[in-house]
Amino acid sequence: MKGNDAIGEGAILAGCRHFFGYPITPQSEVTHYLAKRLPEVGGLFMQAESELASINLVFGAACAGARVMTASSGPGISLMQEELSFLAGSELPCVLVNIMRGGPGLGNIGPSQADYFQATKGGGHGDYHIIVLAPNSVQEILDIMKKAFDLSDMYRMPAMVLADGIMGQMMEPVVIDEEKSIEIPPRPWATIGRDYHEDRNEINSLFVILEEMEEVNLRLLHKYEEIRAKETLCEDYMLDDAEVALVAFGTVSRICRAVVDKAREQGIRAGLIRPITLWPFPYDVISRTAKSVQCFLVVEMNMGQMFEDIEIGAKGRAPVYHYGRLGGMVPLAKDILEELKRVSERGGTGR
Amino acid sequence: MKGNDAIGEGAILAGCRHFFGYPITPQSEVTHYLAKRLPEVGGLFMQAESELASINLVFGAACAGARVMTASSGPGISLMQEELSFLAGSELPCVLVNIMRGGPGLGNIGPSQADYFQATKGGGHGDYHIIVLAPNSVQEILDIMKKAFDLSDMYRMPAMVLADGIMGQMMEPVVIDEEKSIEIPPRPWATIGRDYHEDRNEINSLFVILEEMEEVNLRLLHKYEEIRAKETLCEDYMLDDAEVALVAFGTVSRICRAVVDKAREQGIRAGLIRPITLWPFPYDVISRTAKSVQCFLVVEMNMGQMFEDIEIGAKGRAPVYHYGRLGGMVPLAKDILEELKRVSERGGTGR
Amino acid sequence: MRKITARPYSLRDVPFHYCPGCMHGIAHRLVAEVIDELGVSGRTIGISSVGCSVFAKHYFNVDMIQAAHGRAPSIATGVKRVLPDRVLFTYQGDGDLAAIGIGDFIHTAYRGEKITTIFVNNAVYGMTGGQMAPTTLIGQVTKTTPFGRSVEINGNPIRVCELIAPVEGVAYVERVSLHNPKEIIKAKKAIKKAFEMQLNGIGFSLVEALSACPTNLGLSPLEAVKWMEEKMIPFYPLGVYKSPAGVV
Amino acid sequence: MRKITARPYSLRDVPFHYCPGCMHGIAHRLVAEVIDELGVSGRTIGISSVGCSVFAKHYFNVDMIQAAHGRAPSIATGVKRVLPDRVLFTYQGDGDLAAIGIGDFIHTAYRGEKITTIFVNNAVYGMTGGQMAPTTLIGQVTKTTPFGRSVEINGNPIRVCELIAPVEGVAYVERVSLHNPKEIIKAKKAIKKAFEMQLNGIGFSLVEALSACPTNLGLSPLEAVKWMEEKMIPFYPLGVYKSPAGVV
Amino acid sequence: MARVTFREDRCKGCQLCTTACPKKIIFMASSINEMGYHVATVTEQEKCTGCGLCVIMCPDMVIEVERGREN
Amino acid sequence: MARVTFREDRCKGCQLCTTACPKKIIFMASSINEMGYHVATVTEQEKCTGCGLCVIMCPDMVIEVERGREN
Amino acid sequence: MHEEIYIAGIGGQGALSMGQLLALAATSENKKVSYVPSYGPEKRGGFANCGVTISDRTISSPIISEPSVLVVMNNLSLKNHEDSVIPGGIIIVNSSMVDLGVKRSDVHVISIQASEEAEHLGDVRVTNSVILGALLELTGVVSVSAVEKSFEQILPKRNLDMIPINYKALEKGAELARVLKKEWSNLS
Amino acid sequence: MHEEIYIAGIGGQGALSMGQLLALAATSENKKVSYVPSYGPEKRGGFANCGVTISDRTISSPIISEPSVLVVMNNLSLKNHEDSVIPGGIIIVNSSMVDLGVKRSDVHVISIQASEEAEHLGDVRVTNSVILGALLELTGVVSVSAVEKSFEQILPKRNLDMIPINYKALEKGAELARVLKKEWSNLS
Ligand SMILES: Cc1ncc(C[n+]2csc(CCOP(=O)(O)OP(=O)(O)O)c2C)c(N)n1
Ligand SMILES: Cc1ncc(C[n+]2csc(CCOP(=O)(O)OP(=O)(O)O)c2C)c(N)n1
Ligand code: SF4
Ligand code: SF4
Ligand code: SF4
Ligand code: SF4
Ligand code: SF4
Ligand code: SF4
Ligand SMILES: [Mg+2]
Ligand SMILES: [Mg+2]
Repeated sequence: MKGNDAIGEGAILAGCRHFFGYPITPQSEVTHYLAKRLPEVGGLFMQAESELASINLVFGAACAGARVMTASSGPGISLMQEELSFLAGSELPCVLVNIMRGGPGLGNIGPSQADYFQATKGGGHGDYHIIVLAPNSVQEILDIMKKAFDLSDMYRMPAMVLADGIMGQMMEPVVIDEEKSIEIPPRPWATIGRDYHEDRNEINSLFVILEEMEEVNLRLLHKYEEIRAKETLCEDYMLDDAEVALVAFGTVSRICRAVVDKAREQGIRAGLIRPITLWPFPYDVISRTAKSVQCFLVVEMNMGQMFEDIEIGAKGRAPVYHYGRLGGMVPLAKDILEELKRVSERGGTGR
Repeated sequence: MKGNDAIGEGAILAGCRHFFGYPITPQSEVTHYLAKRLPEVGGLFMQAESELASINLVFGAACAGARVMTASSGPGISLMQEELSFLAGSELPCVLVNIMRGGPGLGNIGPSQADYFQATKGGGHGDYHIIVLAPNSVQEILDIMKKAFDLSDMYRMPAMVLADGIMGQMMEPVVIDEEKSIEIPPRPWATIGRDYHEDRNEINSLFVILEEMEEVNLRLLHKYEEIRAKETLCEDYMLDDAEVALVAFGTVSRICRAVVDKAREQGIRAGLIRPITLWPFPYDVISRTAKSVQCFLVVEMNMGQMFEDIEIGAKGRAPVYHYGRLGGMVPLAKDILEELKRVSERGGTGR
Repeated sequence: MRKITARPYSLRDVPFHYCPGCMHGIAHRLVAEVIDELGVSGRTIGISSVGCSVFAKHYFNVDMIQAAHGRAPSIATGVKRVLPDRVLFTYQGDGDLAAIGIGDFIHTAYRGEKITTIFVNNAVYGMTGGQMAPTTLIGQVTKTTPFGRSVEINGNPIRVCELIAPVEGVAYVERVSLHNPKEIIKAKKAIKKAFEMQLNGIGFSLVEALSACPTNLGLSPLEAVKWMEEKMIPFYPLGVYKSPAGVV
Repeated sequence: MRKITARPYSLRDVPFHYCPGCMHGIAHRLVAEVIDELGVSGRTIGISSVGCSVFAKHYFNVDMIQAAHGRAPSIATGVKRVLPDRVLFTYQGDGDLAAIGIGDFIHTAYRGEKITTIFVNNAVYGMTGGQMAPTTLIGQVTKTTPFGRSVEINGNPIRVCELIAPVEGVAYVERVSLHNPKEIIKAKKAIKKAFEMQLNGIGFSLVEALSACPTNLGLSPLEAVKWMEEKMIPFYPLGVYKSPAGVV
Repeated sequence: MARVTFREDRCKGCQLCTTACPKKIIFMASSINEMGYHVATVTEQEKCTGCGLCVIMCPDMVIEVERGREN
Repeated sequence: MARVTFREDRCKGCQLCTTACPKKIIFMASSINEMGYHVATVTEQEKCTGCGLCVIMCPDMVIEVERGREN
Repeated sequence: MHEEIYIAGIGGQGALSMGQLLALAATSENKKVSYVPSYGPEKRGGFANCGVTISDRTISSPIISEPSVLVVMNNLSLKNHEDSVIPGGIIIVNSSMVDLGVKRSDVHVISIQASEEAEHLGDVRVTNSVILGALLELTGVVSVSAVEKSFEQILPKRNLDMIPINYKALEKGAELARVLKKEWSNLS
Repeated sequence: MHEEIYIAGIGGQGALSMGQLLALAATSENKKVSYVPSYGPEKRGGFANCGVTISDRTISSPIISEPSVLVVMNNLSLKNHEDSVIPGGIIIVNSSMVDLGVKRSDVHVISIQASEEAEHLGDVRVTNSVILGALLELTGVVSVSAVEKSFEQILPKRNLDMIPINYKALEKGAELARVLKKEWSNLS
């Protein structure tokens, strides 16, 4: 199955029956898949006039209690930032997919990981977070879509699946567990008409009284802390005795895994940390690892974004190096290996 | 003079003659001021139909070689994120003002610093930065507007002045140096018609060939590194012998300065670091200070955003604590002092 | 004695925060009365927009959603597409609908979305303190047109009914005014008609209600009424612009 | 022998990257010829939009700006307001102008901005590989309407000329087609007229050029022409929708 | 036979009712309510026809009208 | 007295010129150019009236027409 | 000299213009000054407060959380802000509007029936000037003449004829304050 | 077994469907497999490459930078990718389209006039199947029968009658490869 199709099929398996979106390369194939598939399962695929409209249609459908999603790429996701803040502030669940492409500006359609900051730090205004998941195989894409919907529902906040064109185009065999029944939690807060629930529901992110707004913010903060404590996901590979820890997510983590294999063949004790949730970020793993490795090498398709989170996690205990390719270029295993050798020689002598 | 008026007057003193914007509290007074003042100096004030249109009008005016600006607050700035990425990618100069308000969502109009991440990490897609300046007095607002235009021009990228409703409403006496002549650098790249310059100009952020795009990205990266090296601004107060370093920007830095005074009165060796440029961020000052203080206390009107940059700068050499008020609430000097006492007792015993 | 007036059930018994003489309160009441009369209170969902009527979410005794500025029609569509048997209305100001939200509005109309839009046109941005709206009249002084709105700089005011009536998918369009009891009675009929279009699945319906913002006009409520009669209504003619029989 | 044809000066001598039979190339040539004939090449600034014609920025031998998707009219306005004596045109596809960019477009028209918009309507999203556009015909199969566009789900196609012609501030609106030499000749006249409106400071001008995207229609160029004649033009009648004499 | 009553605490003194009343019997009282507004009132109750136009006009739902036999 | 020439390397073989020509003298050659397209061509040059309609139709500016006295 | 003055009332009472007058006067005397207003979210009838710091030295924080002088114009403001005043500070109460008593015993309290005094002077609108007069007398934070000059800047043209009566109100406030000051010194 | 196969050509030559056939066949044999296409930015005539990794063990990186097998369908692809092949690897060249020679001496090179062979078989469209047949013969990465089954999945309905000729093409490719393989063993 193709990654882009896995996004669509994963959503359907998760019980999502509503998609609102706008075409943009390299995400468009997700819309093509769902435009065909959703009607087959009694769902609705609707193309909006823009990403701004898409995310507001999603907002409405979420208010109505639906499992709903949209997908886009850089420029389109940027246009959704106001509403992401509104979704977070109104505590509405929904799932977004960002198939990242080269930027800034119109950029190009090459693979990229340069929307890491936007996704994890919050590109919209105000204090909020969204859950960010970064799969690295087609099977994981399929499974993570359900995870995204579940987390989004449980915590009443948007969740984003972050991938790139390579993930989307990639074909790998998958196992579909049709058995798994979908349990969509009840939504007593949904605005589906007063007759259909107790009391009267209001979905809102305006709190004119400062003290009230602060309380809302604190409630969000506690929620975020709970998620940090419970939902952080991270995978490692050959880390136990590693002297150099590679850190990478998504597509690049696959390449880095191969680099670890090669490095080991050459007698270099390399390991890999792969954050699966980019928010919440697995700082703990980094901190723990910082005590045992000589240094970190963060490999990304950007100028150094997750890099900052590794610096935070490492707390100066081990130096953190960065290797990045930009503008749609993919780092090659052999180049990463070169860099790995270089930094493992410099080792603990600081950034 | 009022802070909001200082924004307008500062822009005019900097030679800005074009403003495009859309009303939003607490920024609207900037538009009121300029709606009156710009025509007086032969400039153009134009209200757009939205922030999306505003920033694109700014884009156009920047292409035409004008010193141009817009202003907004949280929700409006979020709507500009796509175009900020385009401005950065197209290397166009312009100035934005964000008078931050409580968020997320519609939030409220209370003062806030919760758009720090959006401003400094890049709320739009792709690898890019904008220059972010955070004044803390009316005089500084007036002066920093010129600085913003100058930096923006010099590096051909957007610059943002980040403030809040308190800064905007605050009145303080100012000195206006009318003498200073304005030197607006030439813009050979501007699209003003082929007859008016050599060759033919194209303003563009699309690079379909991956290698070309990577080159553009590298050029941007080098520019960003140059700015980091040359343009970082930071102020400190009583830092030399400080045991606890408060870190704060904008409005809060003023309160913290008073806290330092009070703490000193009570025999606590407190000091203050005030980043003036939030991007580029003065990591060096933090790193240096981390060697001499027992701990940092970051005070912000948010959940802990600049906090992460202090963690990066501190490199684990000194623990970093956070004190924040949310949702439009302002931290009180006495509460900060309390917190300061608490953390100075805990001192170096970790986060 | 028989009470001939009663607070509609679909309006909560809390005081409005609107300024003295602000006609948002009248529009609220009319919408609530219509919802009551049609007996759809329990399955109605309202979308309040950003503007002074942001607080509508608080006043209507139906499920309510607070939209971002200009996005109410898209949000209403999102709900309706999930729950087609519900009754959806958006309540929007002129800034919200005709400035930042014109794209959402026009596309919703073209899609013939079965929702009802109550559009309160007061020719100014009330909530933010009196800036120019797309419907501000030529020459009108506002905070952002201190020398009066000029065609040169700001262009012509948008006449929303005229723009949208010809669009296929649009079932009903009427412009009413809230400045005197006679017109208010007509306004209510229009609103009822608009909701009926939705209930009958005919298409998108719009009622534009002319209204005054005395606060930002700098006039007393009675002066504001006069201003409406003399300035506003001549530019924004009242009447039915579209009904299923065809464009009127 | 005398050459009776020549590449216009305002078009750079580089091959178009468009697909075989794509009419963007024709539209480019006509615009360039008009710019030449009016002698304004040196003071013209073009805005290319996001769509297949994104590469227009590369082809026109005038200063060019690459806009974000849908924003060309606002960017053109930004330039024009700084440099009122320059000649500005936007070159936009149907997705760009009528979907994501409808807000910018309508407000620019209402302001009567003195710019010229060349609107190439091919009833589909070309660049992204054939999704539904706002102008896609009912029943037309695209990647996002695999069962054909339905009024129910997607609403009615937007007829841009009809929508915008009545707007004050709009000086000239004409719909032309690029499917045969006769219509192309008319198209050029329309484009010239539109630029003249700008030069004479009369207001906003729009030429909608019907065009084919054989690639995404899944037809040969000649079949695509037939499709235009049989399907597209009947729904999008050609002609002048507005000229200074009044709405036609 | 009609009675018009005013929920004074809600009145904002806008005077719109005064012009709406065909009998011109509504006036602004000199007293002010908690919000600081002069409130609308009727003194010549008996002239009231119970037409309800004041109710229709009042933006703040201050006014109630009763009609019919006293019971 | 007219001559029509084709800039073959630019031709994309779309055939639009073939129907544009009132004389129906334009045909697609069997040879293909660098881009892999069959190119348009004219064999009965003498029938060409120099009307230029093919030029007007061609999206890729492949065609040139000359007219008048041979000099 | 360093004074942190907090003026608290509800919209329409003129707390903000009182603060602006002080700030303008201080500016004209080349003092350091900052003025920060803050409003409640309500359109009308919400709180409208401001803080004015006037000092010889650079002002650290313009945000006043522990004023040396508090002016209150309604009950709620007194309740909310009474505790914030520094020990030894001054609370000025417009007792025409405030019927609650001040509970603190470690501050100086000045109660003036300012509205009545203003009405006696002929215009209730000069209430604030009465209070201001008292404030100036008690703190000397700026000179009376500087405030007088500021009136010209702040009053709308059509109200320039209000200047003389405002001067009188300042005078009146000062007079009342002098009496009370004497009482304090008698007490202490 | 672990094979990293990189197929490089220009749009329209069928490099991508060749890769998909391989991936499908491997899936049906329960092997681990990944397939990653990549295209140039040009609408038409740009490069269209894909990498297929087929393995017994979990595939680390689906991105192939050092293939064990390279298939090239035009000159530029050979130029660009020749150096990336691992020593001892295989380069399969459709010499009907490629006139450049392979410079590497540490790899096995198979040159097949695949287009001509396909035309002999009766349809130039089966060119890729000739190449694929050779590839299968040389690597044994999946069974011929698995590929044959995959044709049914990948061919559009209207082209199902093309299946027999494709089978023949596979056969032909295998045959050619066998000959060349023998030559190699003779050489080494
Ligand atoms: C994205 C965004 N931009 C701007 C604002 C500020 N804003 C709030 S209300 C409003 C205008 C409201 O005017 P209108 O829709 O006419 O409603 P009225 O208050 O007049 O009833 C604006 C611009 C906002 N909240 N969000
Ligand atoms: C914000 C944003 N959303 C989506 C896209 C993707 N996109 C590029 S072109 C296009 C549609 C173009 O269609 P049209 O305007 O009709 O032009 P055509 O290609 O048909 O000439 C889209 C949706 C984008 N670049 N930016
Ligand atoms: S500001 Fe205007 S629109 Fe808003 S409540 Fe007051 S009168 Fe009504
Ligand atoms: S995809 Fe369509 S619009 Fe784009 S170049 Fe090809 S034919 Fe033209
Ligand atoms: S009910 Fe009629 S007559 Fe009676 S007070 Fe009201 S408007 Fe006047
Ligand atoms: S209309 Fe209502 S609010 Fe206004 S004065 Fe009359 S009773 Fe009071
Ligand atoms: S110039 Fe006229 S006659 Fe000659 S080839 Fe072209 S279309 Fe035919
Ligand atoms: S129209 Fe032009 S591109 Fe098309 S076949 Fe004729 S010459 Fe070639
Ligand atoms: Mg309004
Ligand atoms: Mg199109």
